[in-house]
Amino acid sequence: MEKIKSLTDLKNLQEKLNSKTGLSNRSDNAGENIRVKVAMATCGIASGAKEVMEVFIEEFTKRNIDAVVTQTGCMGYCYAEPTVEITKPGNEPITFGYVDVKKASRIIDKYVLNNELVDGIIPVNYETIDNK
Amino acid sequence: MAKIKFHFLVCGGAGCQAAKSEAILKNFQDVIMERKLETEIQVIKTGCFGFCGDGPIVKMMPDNTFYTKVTPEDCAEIIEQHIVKGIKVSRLLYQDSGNHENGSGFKTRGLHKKQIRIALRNCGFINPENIEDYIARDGYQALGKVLTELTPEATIEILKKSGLRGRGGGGFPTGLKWEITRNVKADQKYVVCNADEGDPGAFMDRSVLEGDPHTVLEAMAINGYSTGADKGVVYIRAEYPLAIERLKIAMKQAREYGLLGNDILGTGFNFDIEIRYGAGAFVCGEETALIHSMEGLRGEPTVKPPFPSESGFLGKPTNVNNVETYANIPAIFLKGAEWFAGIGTEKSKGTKVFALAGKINNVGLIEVPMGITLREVIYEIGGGIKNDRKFKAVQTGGPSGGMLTEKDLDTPIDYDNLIAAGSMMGSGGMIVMDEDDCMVAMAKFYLEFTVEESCGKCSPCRIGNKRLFEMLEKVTKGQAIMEDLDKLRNLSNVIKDTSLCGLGQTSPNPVLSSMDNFYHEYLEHVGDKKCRAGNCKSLMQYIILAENCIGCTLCARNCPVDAIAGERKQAHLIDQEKCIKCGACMDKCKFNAIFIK
Amino acid sequence: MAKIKLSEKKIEELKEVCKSFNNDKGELINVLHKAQSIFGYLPAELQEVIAKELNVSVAHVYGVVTFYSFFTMTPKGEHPISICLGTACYVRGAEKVLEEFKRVLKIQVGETSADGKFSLSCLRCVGACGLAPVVLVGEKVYGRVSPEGVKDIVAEYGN
Amino acid sequence: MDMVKLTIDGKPVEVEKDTTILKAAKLIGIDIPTLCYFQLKDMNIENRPGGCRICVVEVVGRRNLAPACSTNVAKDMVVNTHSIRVLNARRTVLELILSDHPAECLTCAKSGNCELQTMAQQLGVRELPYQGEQSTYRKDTSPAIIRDVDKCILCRRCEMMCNDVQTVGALSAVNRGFMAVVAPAFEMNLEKSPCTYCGQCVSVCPTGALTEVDHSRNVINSLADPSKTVVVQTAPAVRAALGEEFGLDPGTLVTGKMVAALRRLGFDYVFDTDFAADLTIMEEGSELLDRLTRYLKGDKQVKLPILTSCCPGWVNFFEHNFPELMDVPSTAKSPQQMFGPIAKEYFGKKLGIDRKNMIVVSIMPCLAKKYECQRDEFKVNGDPDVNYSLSTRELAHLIKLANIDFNSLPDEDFDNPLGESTGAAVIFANTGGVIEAACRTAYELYTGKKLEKVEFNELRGLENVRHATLDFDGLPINIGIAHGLGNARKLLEDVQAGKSQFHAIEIMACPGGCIGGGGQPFHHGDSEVIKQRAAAIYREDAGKPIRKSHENPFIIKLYEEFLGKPLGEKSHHLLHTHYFDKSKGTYIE
Repeated sequence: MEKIKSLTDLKNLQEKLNSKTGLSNRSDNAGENIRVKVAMATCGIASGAKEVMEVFIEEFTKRNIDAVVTQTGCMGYCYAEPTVEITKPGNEPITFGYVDVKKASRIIDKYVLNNELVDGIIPVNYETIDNK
Repeated sequence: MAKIKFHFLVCGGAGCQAAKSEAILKNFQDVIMERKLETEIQVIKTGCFGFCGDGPIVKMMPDNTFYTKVTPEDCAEIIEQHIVKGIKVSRLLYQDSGNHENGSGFKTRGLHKKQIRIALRNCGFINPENIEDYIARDGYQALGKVLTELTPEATIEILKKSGLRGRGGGGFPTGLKWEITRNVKADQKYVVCNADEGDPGAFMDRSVLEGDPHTVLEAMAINGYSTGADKGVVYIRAEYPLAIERLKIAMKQAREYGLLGNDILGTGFNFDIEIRYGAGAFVCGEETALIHSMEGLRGEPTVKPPFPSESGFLGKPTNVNNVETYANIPAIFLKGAEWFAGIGTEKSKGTKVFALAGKINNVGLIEVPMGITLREVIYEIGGGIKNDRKFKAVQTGGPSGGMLTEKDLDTPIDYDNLIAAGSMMGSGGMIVMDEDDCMVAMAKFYLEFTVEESCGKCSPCRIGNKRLFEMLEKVTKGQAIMEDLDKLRNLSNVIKDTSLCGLGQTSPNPVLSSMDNFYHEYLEHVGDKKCRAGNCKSLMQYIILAENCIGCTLCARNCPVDAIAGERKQAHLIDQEKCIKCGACMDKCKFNAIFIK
Repeated sequence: MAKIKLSEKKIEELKEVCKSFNNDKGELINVLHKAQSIFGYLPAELQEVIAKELNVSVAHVYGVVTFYSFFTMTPKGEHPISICLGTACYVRGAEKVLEEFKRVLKIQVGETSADGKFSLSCLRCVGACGLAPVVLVGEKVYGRVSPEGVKDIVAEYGN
Repeated sequence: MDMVKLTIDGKPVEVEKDTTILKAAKLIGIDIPTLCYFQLKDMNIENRPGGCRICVVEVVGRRNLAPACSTNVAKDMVVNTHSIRVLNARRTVLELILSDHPAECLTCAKSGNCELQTMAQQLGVRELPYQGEQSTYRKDTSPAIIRDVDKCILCRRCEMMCNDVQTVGALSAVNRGFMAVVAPAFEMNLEKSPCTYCGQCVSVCPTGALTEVDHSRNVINSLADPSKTVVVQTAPAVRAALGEEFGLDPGTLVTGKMVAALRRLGFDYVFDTDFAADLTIMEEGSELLDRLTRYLKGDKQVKLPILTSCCPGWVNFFEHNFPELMDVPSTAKSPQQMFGPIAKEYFGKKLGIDRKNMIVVSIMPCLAKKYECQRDEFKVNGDPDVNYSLSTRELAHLIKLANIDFNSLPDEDFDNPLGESTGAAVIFANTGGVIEAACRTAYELYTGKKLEKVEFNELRGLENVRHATLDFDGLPINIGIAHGLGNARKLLEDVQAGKSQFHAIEIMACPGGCIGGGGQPFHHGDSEVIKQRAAAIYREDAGKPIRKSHENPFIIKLYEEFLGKPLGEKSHHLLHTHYFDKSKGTYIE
């Protein structure tokens, strides 16, 4: 990686990252892809988030689904760990709680493939700083 | 197979469940079956919407309509009107009362939210191990702005204007702290990030470091620039391996991108960071103890002054802030001091992250604006008390804090109000207790912690807390006399008044606060030898009610100490001498024949 | 105190650790962390070597080791069990879980079972309060542990 | 100088800005009680952990009470040192400390000298309302020092002395919270540690947690045994301090009364370590001259500087810390250990007393001497040259035990021949004294000229490290002096690095020299006491008719009759020793 040598460089990099080509490599906005974020803070991992993440990766590969699976930090819903947020192109992100290995497959079957929701959705209950 | 057209999201949070969401679910299903709409409508049970005051809540998808205070009787009407006729049921529609206008700049999706995420703005959004995720979300822009547009003095001025106060517990104005360090002349200065989160039941710092480590690095660099330090140290608990790992990755990436190191962003500013590990000593949360620990010494505090800002790490001026404080700083520079100061109360600006835990439904990490009430936190965000028990108290401030009770539920939470209520903000642990929690036992629990964590340097803390603990133990065992309660109070006051550091100066707070709010419980333990919460084992007896006992022998067979005797088909009896009060018998009894006296 | 007699190789390894921190006495805690991660605990001999390398008194090293609860001078069991007694876990019944572990393993806190398999310790908050009460076996976290579940956890490790 | 005005207990006071409340109060006659606080002003020694919290005072406008010992004054500060709030807090804190302290005053070695006891009396503690578990630890008895840390109040004075002042590093605060205590590594016995037995920890301990090993009972038994001839020797520093134990002002010389008391105690011969000090000068001075002469002749093998070796704490220190420099110190034994063989092999033989039947007792200002006399190399077939070493404090105790009214005793003289000494020997008690005495002799032997002015004022004083260049008739001799082992370490490190410019270095382990030794009456942090003792020693020197060791007629006679010449074969055998590398010592077996 080339060092960022000025504020302009930094802003250019940000712009690039937020452009279409940049998006495909990013976890917080997958652009055209289905994007899965698994909360992998200590409590998430302790509840089995790693295994859940593996299931998503395996299943997507097996079923040939074009999706980006990444880890992220604590979403705050400790009571419902492991938690997974899924964004389908053109849709609001949806967060699923209590996702174990079985439920991960069900989410792929129902939501990812068929747009059907499953129990245990966690409504976003906070506001955050506007991202531009 | 027909595609599902509508989703009904019914709040299945424990708070709403109490308010009949199970019945709503069932009614919806019934009506759907009746009308044979099962291929078009799917009813989903969700987690808590964080708005339980208006619960139960039903969200209609895909049109994002919110219905509040829905009753089971409303189900048919909703389907009839909303689905069949396409007309929203206006009397149930969510109305934004506008009471909590948070100003512009917040993403609002549907329901108005009680929480605002500033410190946690990136947690759960970005991949913490990818610096580009952070950069894409304005990462390091604040540092860039500060380095290119602002003098150190102007930077500090903005921070002062924002009203940010230390989130580690004390609430000291952050800008002022920076200014003091800036004004000390020295050849070398340090900035330190206190990530030795030791308050049992608090994990906000861990979450920030695990979810958004770059924000801390960026803020430390800003701190270094404005105070005149080119070295930063993160002092972190060794018990947080994941946070350490992610912090290391973040540091490595920041160096690779030139955002740490020499000549940052071509401005000539040099700044780098190293890590030192804590090793399990709560007292190291205290600045001077933390610095000694960083120097490889026993983490004992020293008398202030001199303050670390004058003579800190290796004798050099040192500015110590905690993780959450740092996490707010880039946002302040991106959005402005006025914006930040617009959130919160008169003297406490911005938000506070709390680790909501204990007897509450939605255990979790929350970030709320200062000034929110405890009631909102517990009943809206927290979804109410677990198992529908009765609320008794909330403990904030950990071992340094106190109990907040029913009467404090509507007090706006900020630094000063919490102190006035006999507790303190602390680092953000918020433990909810219900009627099954004994307040004397709680005080004892915290004192046990303090005794274990006291460094031992000063006598009131070393010996006084031990004596407090012993007296509380006497109370919970029913061995105390009334005079002991006066002694408890005097000793508590003296320990507060004479201890060397913050640990001892606050350690009696759980005792004083529980005595202030629940003196009757102390009296009951001492006078009546009773613990109303059924928590203090020494004060309770398991008794077999002879008329309910059928002599099945199940209890006797499960007693780990053979304390239960009795012939088959005869009423059994518990030998109180032998009984260890484990409760196994009561759990096993199928005939409600065992009760606690 | 019995001498364990570290092998020359181990002593060299330890000296390398000290060297990697420039034999700087200010890095004592980092050195101890590293040493404990290599040896599992910090026996007296090891502290003597470290003291010598960092040019501080052995008493000083011991003073630091005994100050911090993370450092231990007794070898832990093959499967060290730690029960979180943080507030969140406490109010959700961690004490009962601890009692059950003591009963099942027949050891007290700070002890190692006779076969060296398990050791028992308490810790304050791993930050997984959402899963309270929490138990750690080695690095593995068990959440929402009930006294009834204790036997199962122990059984997982073959006892 | 920035001055600050403030009010303490209603009285205005103006002090320099960095003054503590404690010191400011003292200026206007307000004595705020302290416990952990400790100071030896003239030696730059201060212990101020702010830990005991006895000295708390109320500062108007401050949330909590302030420790007076470590809170600086501020402009317009209003301080109250005895409000109800302060008195209650202070008493409660003391009650807490006492609640974790064994109530063994009646049988405690420190009773009567205990600062905690005094404090309890002063604050009027009459009962202990807060009682509970007491922290208990293993007792530890070493050859010189007993640790009974159940009585430790964690004032940290010993830790400060052992680490900051002496840089010995035998002690550290260990454990945490209620179980915190000051101890050697692994809470092992002191004997396993690099302890030098300098005894400075004992001399500053406010309670009975650190005391000396008491040999007075053995001495009483010996005195009562008709088959034994009991000989006593008294170190120079004792005579300048013993009077303090009997209420006399510090600096009162009680040489004659001390001799009288010893005689009344039943010692058969009352001799003086000063005699052996003169002997030490003969040997050590000759060694210096020998090395110097060879050095000046270009001998590359010769080791300079020469280091004095009379101080057993210092000897222990370099054996533990500077084993590679073991050939640098003089091989001359300390005066105590020179006295032993002379008493048993010369004096005893002259009288026809078998050494087994002679008991040599020394009265020392020192605790390391207790260890020194037990060293194997100072024994003949298991019989020590010096059987028992008592501290000044133990002697005072013996005198009281024998119902002797010390202050009304007449002055008496030492017995001969081992009681005669010069002024040079007396000043061994003070820092700089040994080297001054050596120079008096070395000068005359080297130059062959008479030294007109025997006082070398440039070698006197209390600065931590001193140096002076003396003119040996055209030859400049560079002298270094350090008292306190931390200061010694600095000089040693220079020697180690080959940077030392000195020809000779004197080192004494204790602040002020032997007058500030670990066996002296407790000075309780009053450095004026030590200064007065030093002055008394110089007075004693000035009053002596003979002030150079080589002029001591009994020393001359000893060489003629018995030893031959300094550094001769007999001297080598009886008066010189060798050192052991103790750096490899380990706590674990």
